[in-house]
Amino acid sequence: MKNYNAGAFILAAGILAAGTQMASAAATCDKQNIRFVNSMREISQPYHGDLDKGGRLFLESVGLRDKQYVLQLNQGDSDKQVSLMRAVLASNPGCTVFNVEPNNLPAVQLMVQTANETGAWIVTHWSHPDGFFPYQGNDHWIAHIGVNSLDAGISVSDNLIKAMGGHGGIVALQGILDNKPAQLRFTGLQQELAKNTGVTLLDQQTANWDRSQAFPIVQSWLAKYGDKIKGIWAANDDMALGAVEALRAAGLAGKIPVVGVDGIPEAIQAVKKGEMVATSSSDAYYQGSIGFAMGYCVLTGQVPEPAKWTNEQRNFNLRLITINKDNVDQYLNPPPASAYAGDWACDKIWARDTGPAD
Amino acid sequence: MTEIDRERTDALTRPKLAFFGRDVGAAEIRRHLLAWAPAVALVVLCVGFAIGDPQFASTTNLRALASQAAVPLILATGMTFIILQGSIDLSVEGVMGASSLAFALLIHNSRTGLDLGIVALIGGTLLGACFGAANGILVTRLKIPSFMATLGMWSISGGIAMLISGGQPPQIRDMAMRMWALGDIIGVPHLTMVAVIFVAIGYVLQSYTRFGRYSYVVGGSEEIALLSGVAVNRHKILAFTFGGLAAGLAAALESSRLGLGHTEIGADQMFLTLTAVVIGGTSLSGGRGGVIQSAIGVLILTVLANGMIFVGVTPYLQKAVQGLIVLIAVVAATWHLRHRLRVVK
Amino acid sequence: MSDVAISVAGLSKRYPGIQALDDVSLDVRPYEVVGLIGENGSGKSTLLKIMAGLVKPDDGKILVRDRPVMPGDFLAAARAGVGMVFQEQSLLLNITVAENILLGCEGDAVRFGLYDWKKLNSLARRQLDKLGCDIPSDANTGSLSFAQRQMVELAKVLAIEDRIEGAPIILLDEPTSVLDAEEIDTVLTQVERLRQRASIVFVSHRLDEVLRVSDRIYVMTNGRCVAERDAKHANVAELQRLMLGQQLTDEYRREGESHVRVGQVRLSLRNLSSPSRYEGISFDVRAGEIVGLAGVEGSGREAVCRAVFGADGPGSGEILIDGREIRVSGPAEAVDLGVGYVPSERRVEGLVTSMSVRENMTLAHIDVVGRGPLLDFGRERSMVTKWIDRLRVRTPSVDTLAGQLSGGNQQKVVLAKWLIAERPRLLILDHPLRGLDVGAKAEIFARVRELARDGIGILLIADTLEELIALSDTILVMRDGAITARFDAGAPPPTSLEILEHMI
Amino acid sequence: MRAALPALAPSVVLAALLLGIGVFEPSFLSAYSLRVLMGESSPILLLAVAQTTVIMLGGIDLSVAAVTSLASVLLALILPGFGVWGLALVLLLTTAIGALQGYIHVIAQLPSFVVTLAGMGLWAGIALSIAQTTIPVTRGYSVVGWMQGSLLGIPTSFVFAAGVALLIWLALRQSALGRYVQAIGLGETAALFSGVRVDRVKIATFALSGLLAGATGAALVARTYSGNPSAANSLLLPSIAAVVVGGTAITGGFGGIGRTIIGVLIISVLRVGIAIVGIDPGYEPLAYGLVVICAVALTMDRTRIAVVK
Repeated sequence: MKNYNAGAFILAAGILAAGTQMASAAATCDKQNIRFVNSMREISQPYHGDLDKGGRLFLESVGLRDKQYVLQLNQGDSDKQVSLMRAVLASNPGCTVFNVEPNNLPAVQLMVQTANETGAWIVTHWSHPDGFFPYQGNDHWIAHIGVNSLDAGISVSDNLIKAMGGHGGIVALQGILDNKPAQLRFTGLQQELAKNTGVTLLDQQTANWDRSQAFPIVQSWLAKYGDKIKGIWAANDDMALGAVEALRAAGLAGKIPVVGVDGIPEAIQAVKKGEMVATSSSDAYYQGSIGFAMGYCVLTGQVPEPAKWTNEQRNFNLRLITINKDNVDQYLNPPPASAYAGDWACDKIWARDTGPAD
Repeated sequence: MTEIDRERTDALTRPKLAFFGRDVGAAEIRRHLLAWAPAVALVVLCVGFAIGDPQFASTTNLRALASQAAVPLILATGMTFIILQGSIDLSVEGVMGASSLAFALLIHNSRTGLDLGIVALIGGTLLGACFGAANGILVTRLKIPSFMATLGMWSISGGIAMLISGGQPPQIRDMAMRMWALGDIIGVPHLTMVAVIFVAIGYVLQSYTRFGRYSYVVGGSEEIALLSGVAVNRHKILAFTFGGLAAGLAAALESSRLGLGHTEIGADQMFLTLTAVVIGGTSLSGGRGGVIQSAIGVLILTVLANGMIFVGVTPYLQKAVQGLIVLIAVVAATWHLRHRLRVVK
Repeated sequence: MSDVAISVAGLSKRYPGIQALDDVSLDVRPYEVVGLIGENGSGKSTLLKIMAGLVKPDDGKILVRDRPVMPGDFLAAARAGVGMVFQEQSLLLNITVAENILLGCEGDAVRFGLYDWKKLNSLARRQLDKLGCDIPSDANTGSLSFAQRQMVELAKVLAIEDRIEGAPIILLDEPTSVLDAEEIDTVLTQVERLRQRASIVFVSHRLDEVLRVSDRIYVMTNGRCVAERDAKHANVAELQRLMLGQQLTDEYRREGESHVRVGQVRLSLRNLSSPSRYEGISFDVRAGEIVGLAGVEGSGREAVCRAVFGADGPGSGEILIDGREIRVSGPAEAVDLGVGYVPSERRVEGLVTSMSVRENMTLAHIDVVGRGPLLDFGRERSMVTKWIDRLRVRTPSVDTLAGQLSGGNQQKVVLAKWLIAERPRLLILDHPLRGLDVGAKAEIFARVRELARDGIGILLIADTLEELIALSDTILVMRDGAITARFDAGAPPPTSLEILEHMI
Repeated sequence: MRAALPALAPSVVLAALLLGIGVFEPSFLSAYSLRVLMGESSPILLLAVAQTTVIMLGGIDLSVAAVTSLASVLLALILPGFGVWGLALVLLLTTAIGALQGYIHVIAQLPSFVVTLAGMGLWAGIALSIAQTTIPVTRGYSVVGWMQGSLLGIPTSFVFAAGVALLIWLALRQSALGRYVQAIGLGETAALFSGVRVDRVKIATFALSGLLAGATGAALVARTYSGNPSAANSLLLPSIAAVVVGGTAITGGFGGIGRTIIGVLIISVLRVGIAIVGIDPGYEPLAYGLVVICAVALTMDRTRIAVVK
């Protein structure tokens, strides 16, 4: 046994010796060797699928090779999300752009730190720790693009309540209460409920964002509350669709209004069919690509370096689109790259700013 | 090494044999008690919940229960034979993921041009069977303990599922299949019927076929099985294959119910199935139990889960509860086998 | 059809350190019952296992009705119509009687893998009826008594005859050893009935049984077939003499010096009992005394030893060591009380074969080489080396894997394991000479005597009576779980014959 | 019957992997990414060491990951209030959990994989019920925070993990306990007949496994500034893989911490390397599965399991 150990340590030592210093971050890069990394939780859910597609769509649109695109999945393991980022940065960090769906708040902090240390560039989405902003000297944190989940929650809840005619009982499917968005969306619902006393929350359960777990829960609710249920609120579309299927099984699809959040294609089709009332889209394609667009513009010198941007340019909330039967048609088909030309152009990367994120 | 093995088996069997001599009667009684316990527990649970909330006994909820039990019933039936033989299959969740994707991509869907209808169902099921067969071969040919082999296979099949999902979970557009999967006849969901048929098939296999009977033999004593010229390895591979097939079928059905090929479709199913089989009275050491017992186990857990939603308990507790149940059930089932010189790893 | 059902010629089988069978030939005529007798370890079981194809002989051939059968292929043997009833039953307790009887050869009760239970039960019924035994064929085997299961075993073997032309050959390996009187009687009656339909080889320790059922009797000693007798003209005394071969003269006898300096009582058993194993066992072992337990398999002597060592669960009665009553809940405590155990399954129970000699020798008393919580390897080596010299263990080095030593040296390592710490009070030797060649035997023999002289109480189970007599001061004979005779030290040592009479 | 895997094979594999990826991506051999590698591997190392001790017995502990997650949650909850005492308390608790599982394993004589499989569900479920969410750690972080620093350029977490590994390696090699563990792994019956208190040794080993799982939890909290009910779930297979890839036989007795360290490095290189080379992440679990199966197939000692179940 002894000598293996010896082996191990000698090896480790050798490894260290072999180390070389890494290149320091460069302000501008040749577009051909910019590396684009999409870092997200997993990819089995449609929303993440669209994030991934969006990213690839962008590379395609500016004529970059597919091998410049790196997809990183952390399976909900924050430590891994950070390690994966660091691992990639062994080479050419100055020309690496991260577009991050943070696994949780602490991860944001760690990844931004990493960016600062290594000179890599990072754009974060959804939410960041309170009081921690890009413009606090985090020069490589290009921007944080928040989603005002409260608004999302409010607007879908509003749609739901309208569809119910302002009174009756609802049940709510929560996501993993793991991140701020989940909580804010629900707060949105609660605020709406406070305003519309006619509507009562019969029950709520968490279905882990997941369709297959939402199905039996809704089934059981239907059994428990029967026709007391006048509407179903879900913290994301996947669960909403699970609910729709449960309703379909009970022959109630389309008869009981359902709302969700995310605006994934299936949900949009469901809205079209009238099986869902509304969903609020942060536009996954956009979220999966805008970070790349920003990084691309910065690194190719088409916009000044982020340090020179205004605070709001570096920390803003995304325009949300509430999709309901009135506007559903324009979102039915997955957008072609051209549809985003407007958003990706270096002078338009802030086009969807709706005010500073908190 | 056969010499050593011989000595070894002697050394290990001797105390056990001495044990049988005086234990048979007691063992019989215990077995009868254990045999009835699950059924009783099931009734008690139902009554309890029904009292707690009359709605629990409503036809709608019974239908909900029936449809919620469908998939676990199929899985448990498959798992039963593996455990009867004294092996175990931890790969269920991964296999389900892969089969779900395969099925969704073969049937009319949002990604491929294919539209194979029922053939897709068969395809998905067969893929599951293949994974199962692979498990069996690893256990019998490479002689890897089943919990290790299937643990690895879990990861492999899960990985394959992720690869073919590739970020675009295929939506199932075959409306006929969808509606059938969601529909019911006189209040009995189609899937439940399939499940019941599957359990029935399982029962026939267990009671009226060489495969089934020899599963008991293999679980009872592999040495004796070999001495009697039983093709132990073949029947092991068969059991794993059947288990995989069950997982594949379950995945395909669940997918058509949800309308999506989903890597996570089997989330938490392995544990549920295992628990169901064990509390049904099929001992993990093999040789005892059966399909019907496992079915009862499934019903217990389904009622428990459904009831928890009724009572409003956080679903997170369910896994913990299941873990506890498995432990208690297994201890109760094998406590009498304890012996000072028994070597258990 | 020839007049020989099965005949074996020139069978030899060697296990590490022992010649189990040495050029054995015998034949069995159709519808004949052949008795096979011999001491423990004389090779009876090995011979049967070879005939049944369970063990592959190193040499020799097997003919069934003049047709050669591939040695070591139990399926071939079964196809030829050879079936064996094992000492430890080979029934599955979790399936029905019918399934057990027909296991592996359900014939047309199973078509295309489908069971026809009616058919299966009737087939099984047929076998049971041959024995005129009324056990329901669809009963769960686990619910039967041991004797009933013995019947099922017989029926299972009988099932062979439906699959072959001619009469089956049935090998009965001590079918009565674990049964009580009336059970034995039923079994024997069955054997007599069987004669009408099968050729039988019947092995038993109970000579009266053998004489009762057999036509001819073969006698084995030390792996050889030394005599063949016609049962009609044989009698117990003669058979016993034959079994013991030339051993009657105790040339082994220890050179006169009745050394026994009887010390204080080390171990004493008071009315020790354990259901279905032994009943009311009481005796003492004094310091410096070697107490030998004589008895056949199943006489309960092993069980008693294991009980003293805490290896088997507690029965009733008392165990006193140095006068203090003890309740050992496991070997560990027995060891703490100064009891050492040299088990019969040397490679499994005695040694960790893939650990070194050094590690094995210090396994039981590692504390003596410990410095605080750590091990002092230097100390360990020196102690181990010392004992390697004391016991003259022949090993390349202290770090050789124990499994690589010869049987005798392995046994010495096991002994050393108990001696390396402060001397044990009591040493239990369970077949200490098993599988050793003559030289090694003599050596272990000498070592054991030395240990006794050093004042260790020794409880001994030996393979053969000659060994037992040669080694023991006091000899206790056990039969069917009870002590049937006692030959005290000092008194002129008994002959093997005397002992045998009380054994069987 | 020595383990079939040649003594140096794992080290060779490791070197090959490093070079292979190094050729494809030279920067992978930079001090920087090796630091990343070491940081990344420290939790797995701790878990793998825990697993090794149990596997040396011939058993397995499927609950380590779940216990680790539980520990991380508990720490996140308790550190702010109780600081270092909180840490001690949690470690004590996880040790007790391990001991409990060991106790059930020996008293009920259930296969260890059954007990710990049940445990896996139980502890994971409890962790989830305690906290569904990631709990950020700010106050009291310093208690574990030191692991985030670095010592002579090497991440402290790795120094810590390696230190623990070394300690336990010494213990296994130098102490009676280690000798017993090996004896039980290689010949439990003989150990029993030699008066070894097999039960106690097993319980102690499982307790140690629990303790290390707790330590891993602390390491994770240090690395992520938070506790999470599923923090370590993705580490179970890698940790087992590391042990068997190192060449420790799943059948017990052969191998040891030294081999495991190599195994861990191999697995981490795989983990990180896949990310660097830019292979589809889907291949990662696939790789683990294959690695585990192949390694077990190569290293296990078939002469010591009469029938494979």
